[in-house]
Amino acid sequence: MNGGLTGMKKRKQSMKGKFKRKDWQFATLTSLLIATLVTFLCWAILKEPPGEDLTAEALAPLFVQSGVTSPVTAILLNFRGYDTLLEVMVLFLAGLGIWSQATVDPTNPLVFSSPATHPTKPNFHGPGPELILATLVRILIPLMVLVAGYLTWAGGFQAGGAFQGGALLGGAGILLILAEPQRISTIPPALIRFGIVLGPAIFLLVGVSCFGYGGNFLQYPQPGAGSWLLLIEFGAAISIGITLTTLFVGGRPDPKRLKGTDQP
Amino acid sequence: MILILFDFVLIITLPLLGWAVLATEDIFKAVVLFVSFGLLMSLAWVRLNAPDVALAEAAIGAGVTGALFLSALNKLERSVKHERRINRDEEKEAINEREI
Amino acid sequence: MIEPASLAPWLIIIPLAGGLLAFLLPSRSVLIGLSATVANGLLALAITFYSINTIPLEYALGGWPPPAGILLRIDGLTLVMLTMTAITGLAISIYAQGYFPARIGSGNGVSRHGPQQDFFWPLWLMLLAGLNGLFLAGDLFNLYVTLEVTALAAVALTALSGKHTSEVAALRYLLVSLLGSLSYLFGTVLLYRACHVLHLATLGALIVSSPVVWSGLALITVGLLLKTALFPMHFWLPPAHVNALTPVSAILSALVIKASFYLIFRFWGDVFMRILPLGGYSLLGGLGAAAVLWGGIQALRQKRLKMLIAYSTVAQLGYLFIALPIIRHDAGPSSRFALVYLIISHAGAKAAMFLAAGNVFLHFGHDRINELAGVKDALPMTSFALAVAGVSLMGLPPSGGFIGKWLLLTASFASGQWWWGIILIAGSLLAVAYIYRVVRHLFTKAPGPSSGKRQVARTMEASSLFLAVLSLVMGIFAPLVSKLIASDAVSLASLLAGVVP
Amino acid sequence: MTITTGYIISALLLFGIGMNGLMTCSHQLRKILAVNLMASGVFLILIVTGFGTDGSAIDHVPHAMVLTGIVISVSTTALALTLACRIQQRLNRSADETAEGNDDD
Repeated sequence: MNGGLTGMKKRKQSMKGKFKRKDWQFATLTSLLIATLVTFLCWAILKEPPGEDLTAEALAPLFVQSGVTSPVTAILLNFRGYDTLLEVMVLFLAGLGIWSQATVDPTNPLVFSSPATHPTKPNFHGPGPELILATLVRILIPLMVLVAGYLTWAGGFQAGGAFQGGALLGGAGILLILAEPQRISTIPPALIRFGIVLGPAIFLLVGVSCFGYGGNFLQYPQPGAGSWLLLIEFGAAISIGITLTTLFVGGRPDPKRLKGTDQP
Repeated sequence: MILILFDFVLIITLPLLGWAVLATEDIFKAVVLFVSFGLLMSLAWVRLNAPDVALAEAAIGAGVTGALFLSALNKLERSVKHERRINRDEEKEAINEREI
Repeated sequence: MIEPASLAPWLIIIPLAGGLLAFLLPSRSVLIGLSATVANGLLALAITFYSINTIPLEYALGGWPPPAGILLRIDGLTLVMLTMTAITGLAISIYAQGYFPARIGSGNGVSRHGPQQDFFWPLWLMLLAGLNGLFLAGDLFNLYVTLEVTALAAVALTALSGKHTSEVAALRYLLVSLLGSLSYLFGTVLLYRACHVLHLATLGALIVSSPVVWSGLALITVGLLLKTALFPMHFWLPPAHVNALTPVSAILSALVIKASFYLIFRFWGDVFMRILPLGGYSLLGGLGAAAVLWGGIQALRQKRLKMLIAYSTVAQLGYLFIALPIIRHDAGPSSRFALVYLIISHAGAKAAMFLAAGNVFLHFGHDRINELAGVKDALPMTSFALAVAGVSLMGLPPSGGFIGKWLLLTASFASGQWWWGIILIAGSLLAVAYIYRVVRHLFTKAPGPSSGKRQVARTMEASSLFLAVLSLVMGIFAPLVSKLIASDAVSLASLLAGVVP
Repeated sequence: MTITTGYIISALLLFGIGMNGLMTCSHQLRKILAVNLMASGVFLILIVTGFGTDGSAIDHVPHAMVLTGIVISVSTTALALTLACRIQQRLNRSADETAEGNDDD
């Protein structure tokens, strides 16, 4: 008890005089410094033309072997697939981090669950907007899911891919929650966990199964790399959609208010 | 010619909007401005021959990020019992831990 | 015979898979977490053992050689960092395995400890994956991604204790970290603009001085300095490290900080050494010297044990930066060897100190230095661990800290930079003073009967003692480490000569 | 050429505005907005780098890098927002109930 308080005091002491907000002198100084930095960078960048592009030339003949015709998808999922694997993990990590920080009331997921001293009202109250939203959602969501599927599939040969499709799925999920916030309480948390893990797990498993074909990690077997990529993309899109929705909700369902919990 | 004019408008508007996001008093307005900034940004990506990025920016950068901010704003408002004051920088006593 | 390079990706696969599984199955998270860290430890040792004669090694992910693909690169420094992370991480994991049940068992009606345990393991495994990935990365942009994995996991772990102070500290940590990583990314963009290459070794060979390259390197360095908490950018470190849960404090101080320093060392002591200006090295050394003095004085003034340890981290980081100008002027590998020794012995000693302080806190419910009397009787192993780790931090023989400081001191005088030597000595004296403050109270008799409220598990005491003793007897690994670092010097020489690998 | 220059200046301004906001704004949400602006500035320079001046040779690596960057940026934003909300909620609650069980470290 005392420890925490002393620590807080100490920290305030050590911060004193360094970052006081109302201090306009500090603000002016910062702005001036940043202006100088920007001007210098501007001069430095514009002074010389960009260097010779060796990478693009070296990459050009490799696209045929990548299994997809869209160059961005080829780089994203094949050449630099490892970056993308880690990026999917970053998104997973964000979901994980948020679940570890906060709990939300599953019957009203748009607020943090707090000690039930003052019960919170439902979010979008009033019959008017709710009805409109519900109708809109009924038409829009199937359409969005369809387009998300198309975008994910189309990533192989044109603009699009797992991230764009997944983001659209996430948008659909967010709309669903806005329209019917209570709906989330019917989804068991274990299922949400599974949905979040699915995409990263598929990506990792595909990467590992490449060892079975005698390749390196993430070295998709040569004829048919495209289908492996498609598998990864669909898994990733589903998980990205679910994770983005979870990020929007902003916390794990509070087990105290959840009937039939499977988790502490 | 029209396209170059379009580029020109984008080049001017992007930093101005960015500045407005940080200078607007009302945080709700700032978030709305940020979403429109994201949409303009995705136009810039289209102009710079990056359709993939444009799609991602429109969906993630403007759409989902905007939704995240609005949801956070909703929670902040709620946590001060439906008072909207928190949106303004002046009432910064509410958020007192504000050193970077 | 196993191809040693083919083991490298498993260092990333295992913790990632463990993290996913531990999240999926919260009820099994402890088991999954422990097995993954044990497997990671064995793997790191196996790679070191198999590849010691064949480094540097490269592994093309996806089978694509650069510039298309991404390489994992293993050299002596990588091996040392990987092994250090694996062993320290394993000891901290064993500690955590006892720590969370002790808190849950203490049961004062607070229900948050259960979820804390369930989320600690996946977050820690993801952090481990990020760290391993960062040490192995041979690609400028891949480094950015691993930096973000590390930062996000570290921030979430910092906030895990659920206290207001730790949440505030975590948010500040996140914002500082974002400023750092965006600065790093901007620098990467500028370097890519100049050379159109992301592969580090190629970049190091191709790069020529120009304003863009200079700005890029400066942005990268400043970003990493922010993340490493070099004085005067250390302001976020003490609150974040102190308010976190004990295993998390140990992880942050011993490992996470080292990751961004490793990158600075990689860039300033290796990849870009050819074109970086001498003045830059002196500047970094000067900031390091300021950190040593400032951190030491602040540590002297603290009333709480954890605060003292956190400021000691600020000071000890200073030594690492002082080593950079000495390395720049030193022809032989001995000063590099000294720096690596300082890194690993600090990791062991600092983790041991945080774990021991956590034991004290758990048992007595406070960590006020003036009231530490009687700890010796209640927690003999813990107080011994504190004392032993203190010896290593002070730099007394035969500790790892002594070897590092001694070699650095000799190198600084040999290369005519005696002033760094003076700072080293001054810093050590400060360390003696602040460690003595703790030890003096530690070994006095308790005035009354013991006021301890909770039992501390034997494994928790043992793991802190293990790390402390490890940092003390680190001298026995000297031949191994020196062999690893010496083989780096060979590849460095060819890089400095400007040979494209 | 001129258009590229324009976009570069625009990107640098965005980076500077964002950094300035991060340093000087007091509201946590605005700081997070500022980080997003900074990121947009960096992405813009990166894309311009891959944009061939003559429009012929387009390097797609920056596109992939920016896509990665956007996803990372939304992840960090989400975590930061949750932390900011938690902090605010705690402050309000502690105004009601003065002390909450600060049981140990």
